Amino acid sequence: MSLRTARIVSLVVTVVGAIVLLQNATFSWLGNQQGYEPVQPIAFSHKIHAGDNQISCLYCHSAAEKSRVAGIPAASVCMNCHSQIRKDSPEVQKIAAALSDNKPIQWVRVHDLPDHVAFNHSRHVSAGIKCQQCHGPVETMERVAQFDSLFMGTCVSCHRTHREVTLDKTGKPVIAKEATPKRLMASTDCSVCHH
Amino acid sequence: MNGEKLWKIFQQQDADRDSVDLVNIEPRAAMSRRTFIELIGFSAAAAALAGCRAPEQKIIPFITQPMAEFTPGVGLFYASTCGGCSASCGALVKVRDGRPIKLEGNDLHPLTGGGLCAVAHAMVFELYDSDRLRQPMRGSQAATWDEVDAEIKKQLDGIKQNGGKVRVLTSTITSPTTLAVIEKFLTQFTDGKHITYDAVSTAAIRKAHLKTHGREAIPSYKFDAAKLIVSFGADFLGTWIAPVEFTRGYSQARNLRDGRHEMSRHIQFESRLTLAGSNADRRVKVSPAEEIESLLLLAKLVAAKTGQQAPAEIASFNPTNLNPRLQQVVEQTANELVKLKGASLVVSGANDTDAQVVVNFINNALGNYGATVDLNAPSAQKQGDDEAMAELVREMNAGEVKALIISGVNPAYDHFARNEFTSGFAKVPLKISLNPTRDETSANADFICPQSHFLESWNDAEPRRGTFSLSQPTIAPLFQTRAYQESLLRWSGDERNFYNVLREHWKENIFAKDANFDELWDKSLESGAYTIERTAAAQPAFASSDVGNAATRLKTRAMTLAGKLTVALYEKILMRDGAHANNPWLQELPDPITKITWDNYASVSPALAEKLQLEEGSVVRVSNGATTIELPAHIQTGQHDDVIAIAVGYGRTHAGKAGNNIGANAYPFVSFDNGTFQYLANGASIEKTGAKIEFASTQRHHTLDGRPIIKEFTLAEFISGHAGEGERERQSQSIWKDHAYGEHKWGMVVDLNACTGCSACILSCQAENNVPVVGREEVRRQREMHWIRLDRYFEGDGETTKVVYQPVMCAQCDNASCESVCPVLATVHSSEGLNMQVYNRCVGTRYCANNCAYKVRRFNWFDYPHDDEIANLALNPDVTVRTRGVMEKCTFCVQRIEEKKILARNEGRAIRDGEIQTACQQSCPAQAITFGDLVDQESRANHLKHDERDYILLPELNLRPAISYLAKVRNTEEA
Amino acid sequence: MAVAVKHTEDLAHEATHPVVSPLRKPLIEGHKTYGDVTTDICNLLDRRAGAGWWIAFSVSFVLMVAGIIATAHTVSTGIGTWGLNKTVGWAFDITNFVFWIGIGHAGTFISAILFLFNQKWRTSVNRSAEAMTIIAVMCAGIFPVIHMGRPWLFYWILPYPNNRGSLWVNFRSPLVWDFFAISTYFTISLVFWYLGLVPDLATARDRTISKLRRGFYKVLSLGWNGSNRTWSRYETVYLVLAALATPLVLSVHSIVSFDFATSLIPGWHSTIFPPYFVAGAVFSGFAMVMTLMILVRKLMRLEDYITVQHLENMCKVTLLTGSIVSLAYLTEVFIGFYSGNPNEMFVIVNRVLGPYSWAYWTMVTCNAIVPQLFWFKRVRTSVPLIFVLSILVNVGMWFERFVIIVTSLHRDFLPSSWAMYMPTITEITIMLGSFGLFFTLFLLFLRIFPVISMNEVKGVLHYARR
Amino acid sequence: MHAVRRESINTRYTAAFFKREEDLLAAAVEAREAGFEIHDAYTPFPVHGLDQAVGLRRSRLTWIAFIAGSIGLAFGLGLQVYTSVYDWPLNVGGKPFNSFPLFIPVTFELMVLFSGLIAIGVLLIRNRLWLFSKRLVFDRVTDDRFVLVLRQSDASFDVRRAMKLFAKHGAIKVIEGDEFV
Repeated sequence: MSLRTARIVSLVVTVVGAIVLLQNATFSWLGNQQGYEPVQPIAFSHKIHAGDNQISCLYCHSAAEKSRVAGIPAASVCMNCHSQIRKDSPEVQKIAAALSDNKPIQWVRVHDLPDHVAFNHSRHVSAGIKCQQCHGPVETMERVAQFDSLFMGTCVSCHRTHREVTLDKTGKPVIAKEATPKRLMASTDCSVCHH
Repeated sequence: MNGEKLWKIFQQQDADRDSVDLVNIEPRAAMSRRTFIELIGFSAAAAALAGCRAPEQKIIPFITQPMAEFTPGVGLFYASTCGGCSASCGALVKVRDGRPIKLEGNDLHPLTGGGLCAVAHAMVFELYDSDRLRQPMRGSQAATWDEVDAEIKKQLDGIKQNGGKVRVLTSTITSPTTLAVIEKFLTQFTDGKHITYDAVSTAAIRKAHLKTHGREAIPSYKFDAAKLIVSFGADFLGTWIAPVEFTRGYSQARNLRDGRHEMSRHIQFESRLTLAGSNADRRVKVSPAEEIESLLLLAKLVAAKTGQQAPAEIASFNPTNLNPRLQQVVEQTANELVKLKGASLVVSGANDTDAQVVVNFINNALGNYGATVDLNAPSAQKQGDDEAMAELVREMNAGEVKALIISGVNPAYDHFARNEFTSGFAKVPLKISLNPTRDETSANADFICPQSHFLESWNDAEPRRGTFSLSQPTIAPLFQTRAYQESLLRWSGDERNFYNVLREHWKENIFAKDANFDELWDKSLESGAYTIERTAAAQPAFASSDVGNAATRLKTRAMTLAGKLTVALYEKILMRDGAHANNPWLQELPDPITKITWDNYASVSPALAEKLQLEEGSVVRVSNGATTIELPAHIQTGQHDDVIAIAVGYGRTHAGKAGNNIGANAYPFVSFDNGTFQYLANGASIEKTGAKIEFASTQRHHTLDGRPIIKEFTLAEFISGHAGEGERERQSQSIWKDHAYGEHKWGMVVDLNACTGCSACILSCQAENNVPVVGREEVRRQREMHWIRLDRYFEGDGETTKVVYQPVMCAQCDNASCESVCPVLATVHSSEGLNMQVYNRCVGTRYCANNCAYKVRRFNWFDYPHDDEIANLALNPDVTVRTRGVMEKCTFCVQRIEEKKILARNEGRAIRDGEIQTACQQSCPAQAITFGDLVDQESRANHLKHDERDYILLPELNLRPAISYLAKVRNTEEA
Repeated sequence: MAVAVKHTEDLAHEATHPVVSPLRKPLIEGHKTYGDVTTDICNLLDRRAGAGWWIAFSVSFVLMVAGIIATAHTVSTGIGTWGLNKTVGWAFDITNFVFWIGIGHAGTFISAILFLFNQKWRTSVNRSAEAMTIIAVMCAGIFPVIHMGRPWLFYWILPYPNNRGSLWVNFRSPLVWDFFAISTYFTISLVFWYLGLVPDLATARDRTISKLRRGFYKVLSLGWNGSNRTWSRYETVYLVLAALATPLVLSVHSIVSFDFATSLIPGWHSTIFPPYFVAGAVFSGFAMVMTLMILVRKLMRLEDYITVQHLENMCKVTLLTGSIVSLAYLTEVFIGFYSGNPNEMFVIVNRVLGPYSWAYWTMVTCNAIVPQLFWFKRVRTSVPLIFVLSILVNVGMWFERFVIIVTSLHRDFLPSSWAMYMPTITEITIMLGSFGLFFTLFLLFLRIFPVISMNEVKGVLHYARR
Repeated sequence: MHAVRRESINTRYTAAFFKREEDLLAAAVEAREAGFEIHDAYTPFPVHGLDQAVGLRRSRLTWIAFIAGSIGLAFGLGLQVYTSVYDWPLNVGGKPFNSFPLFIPVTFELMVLFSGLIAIGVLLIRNRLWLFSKRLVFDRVTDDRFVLVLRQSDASFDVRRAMKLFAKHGAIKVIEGDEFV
């Protein structure tokens, strides 16, 4: 075939390919906060707490079991340990200060779903979904960054597969081969999240 | 947002360029795979976008973890008492993240059960009313509590030394502790007196019982025990004394669900169409004069038929204004009453001692005392003493009153002689207002010590003797306000806070001495109520001495009224006495009878309108010589030609931004006569001004035009099983296989026989679902947003107007016509039979609304204001606030469904029947609404779906709605 | 025969083409030669616009701008700026939409259907009729977008892969059908029109004196050189397109009618809508073509090309379609009662006697009674009369859509939610604006493109002459 | 013009101008009978019978349009069934996931769209019609002249015979040249 035809064909292939490959990118870049990693008022390291010291997520984010929100621990909760441990660390000092002069710590929100999305932590936690599936390997993060795009597609794909979700050693979610018992069946009704 | 720290890393790499931001807007994953095509494609747009990235959000946790039961994001319910009016109904306050967002009925409350009225639901909005005073005021200057306390104490001490009258003027107070506090406060002074003033008073009942039974009290009326109710213009379902309590009893006695085949009978003699009258089995349209004469005639006949000896004035009474038909009606009524001796109830709405005396006579003759009328458990819900008020005004004008403290009253607006009051008020050297806002009266006070909202403060109530309820603060005061009891305590030199006073009072006076206080206290707090079991006592003896004179006076009164135009003043179900005029939820709630919002009006009968060539909305000048006001006319079928009905509670000037200058103030028509306020102004004249306005009404067509929308039977037909006849089209044919429903299939049944049209459901829904208020202009354009519509249809001619109510909300049709036309799948069906509306997907073609047979969909024509930061605190965080251009509608309170589903799943159990209650169902005083799971064969809803009265709206369309109705039954034949 | 001849070398030509047909009159008057046709049409492009054109243009332009402002107001403030309410969710917006779509149909009818039926007279009018179609569809297309509550999200009715997992569109919704139907209709009409234009653009290219125009036509004429190979493929494709456009034009208005027919609203839910709407569309379309053609032949002095005979033919079509529409009205009323369905009956009564009866009777007068005048040849051949009547017909057809939409919606099943609708200034301005847009674009077309399909006219120049 | 490009440079063409389509037709017919190789004819409008006269095969574009239409049909139906039955089935108004009758309109429209656009696309490509094409156009051939072009295929081409033939049919002008570019 002539050079011109070749050019046409190749161009078509490239464009179509690009659209298919980058589908997500093509239609999703607006307002995507994936990778958002704001500097926090206190250099709190999840790596040290959840990673090295193996503190359970739910110790601080205790509401996650009972409520739609996971909750940010009150300064007093931090002091449960830090009244003994590393009292002198400047970062811990900040907390102590906050407690003493009764000024709440203003954390910068990392994971922020739109107001028209009602995500319920308690349901997912008690269904056995690992925090890491959406939040990523937080226990390895010095400063928390948004791991997933948290687009509707993410939720839906998981709700569709109705499967037990486990994490491999790198913290990547793995969807089990066989379907799990009913208690883990998830609904894809719009009203489950949008009301 | 300030990008500095956020994008630091990249700024180090290269100085400027929007592409820097682009890198971060792009998903990580995509970046690696980005090709050059994509880059050129997006960098331009990204440049534009750099500006509109999601703004930085802060999370502010608690300093110290609050009490154990608190979890962010989880709603908690606290038992409390509604402070909306003096009825003091039991309520549950839903608190979310530390702020009360909704009032619900407290089903543990002995009087009101789970019921609440419309006003109660609007109270949450009042808590967040930004027109409330934010701190105490000295005149019009802001002050601190210490300052005002100091000055007030100083002046009071002065009065203590020099003596002089100190008056505390309050609305009805049902709180025993508060009364004690006021008592304590007044004992400091040589001449201290507490005066209770109700703008809309029922003092006559108390005075009448003082005359006939020697007890100045309002008895408790047992509408649930009465088999036959005869009411002379008493709107006991709408506004009279304790509507919620009465509605509950009324509907219990008329409940035909679950195989019951008997219901009480209700006969109403009235001149204007009241809510109670609209529900009557037999409604007799009478003029005020005829009303009085029918009452007298009834007394005569009842006495005769019961052999009760009656004073000559009654025994010899011959009606002069009653036409034969009416006489016959009264005769029949008398027969029915006598047949049901001891199980009947006669009430009158007139605030006229004589009328009430005669009513007592009849009830006594019928032996209803002890059965349906109980003086041993009197109601404390209306304590207004009209004479005392009149005396106070006199004292003030005479300059005798040294100090006046007002709380919860606004006489400068709602006293019939407000000029007299204000002139006297001006003469009082120390004027203290404890009202929450700078209203008409407070505006002229020396000090305003704003009281906290009842949701911010401790209190108790004893609406009926022996029945106590507590109310507890559900949020710390938003502003620098203080419970008015505390103010009084301070000024009595008592530094305790009211909470302790309350506990001590209960310890001393209410709980049994030997009881374990804390245990009882906690139990009462939890349930919200505490009752003292009374040993049955005999009713006080009846003394007929005054009946004769009463009858004579009534006759002459009837004469004066006869054939003349009379202005009949009344309270609207929503606006009541006008205290809550600044509440837009109430202003926009359509009146159940007229369906008009944001206005009061002069209701005239069609005949009168024709005579004066009035059209709906043409402005008229109503006058009785002394008073003249201009109002638009509303043509009301079922109203007597001699009557012009005008609602009080409008024409406020100092209510606030929502309530000012809406309608006209009708209180000046009130008169003080024979020891009570009279709400009938006779010798009225009415003339057309030529002007004309358009009402903001939500229903413009008032008849059924023979359409089979409402099914209605007589009790006889129902008993003989006619209700079951006719269609069962819901099992109609389908050309394709229906979708199977899984775990649940939500459905609802509305009992039209129970629904009284009180409209509480509309506001409950509004509060629960963040339904916006759109304002008078938009309602005029027929754009109100309420998710529940209370359709009201008139049947029959003007003589025997019958009224039916039908709550219509989204029916969640299985074959929803709205779904198939939505281009973007913004409304589709859930696996649980819900018709889901996804606001964030909606593009607003309005096709669904056009294609909805029930017209229950509502469109956001504009961005409705949410700029009042304080008012926004009333929003329910579980429900999306809809933006401009999207469709919305009833969701069966899907947020509640999801909440309970999640709860049940987390607890690894099935959802219990009745566990999920929709907002409208929860607080329906008549329990007309039942919601449940139709998959569950045992569920109550399923059970009712098989009731013989069950029918669906527009079955011919095969929409398969999940809502069905239970036909209305009228107990027409004489018992 | 002795005729005034322009080129001497054409003498012989004339001589060999005497008028021989005793029955048929020539389609083109004035004994034109090929050269004359070229000259007449191409000179129109180079000549400066006359006063008439400028007046017409400025009026329509002002209207258009007003419409744009009103639209901006709507989009920025909300649909609340219109007179709609909880019961009447559509009114002027969809009325205008259906009206303009309807207008468009005449163009396709003339260019495609008459082509298939080998109606030679179409050649003088099809070019501008097709242009009208395209412009009308543009006007129509605006309304479904701006009537949305959130028009900036209109692209959500496109099925494209997205990150909502992918959430597609509801192919059961007539609005989605509309989108596909109208975009297809627009595309096909456009290419059809353009294809017909190419040879004439080539002619213009070779004739025009202005450099700018030559460059413009050179690009658009795609290097057309009249080669016979091209011609033969060209004609094949032209035929194919005509064959496609014919069912297309029928489908488009049928689908538009589905917006109503597939719903359950009494007065909408009706099976006669598709043919009823198509007939109505052609009816209004031809009326509009006549209005325009009368203007064009005056403005552009094309009496020789667009003859009274053309107008008369169109009058006949109008008469036919008008009668079909009237039949539809009768059927509607009949079925309303024959159905025995109380709601249907009520809608009919409410239309005829209800609060909007004035609209109904305007419609009946203009659509059922007025066109009957075309039975008389005197009317059919009097240009001023045709002009007035054709405008009346369009007024009527606009009201037809208004009646169907509003009178059905404002009183449906439950009397409690019955309501009245009255348009706001904003809505009226937007409607006038759409007319402004229509005429602005059409007038521009007259100045930029050969108004008459020269190559086709040349093809039929000797009709009834040989 | 690709015909030209494919020929060796020294191929020459003879173009005769006529005033009337009948003359062109007659000339073309006779030229073919006389064994001349007709390169192409150029006319201001499609002249009926010219295809046969110059011996042109019937165009296959109708078939292309048909195939394109079928593709459109398949695509339309496929898209709708895939999205509403397989990818994300949703209960819309109680209708079955595969609401085939409701898929017909879109299917039809896509069929027409594909058919039409592809047919035109092919036409433009086959005829090398594109925006910036620079091709010779005979004088007045888009106006009122009809041109017949013969290819001087080999040395045996007799110019004198051709001229005579043209003259006989009233040609008003004859030009000759190599690839006329």
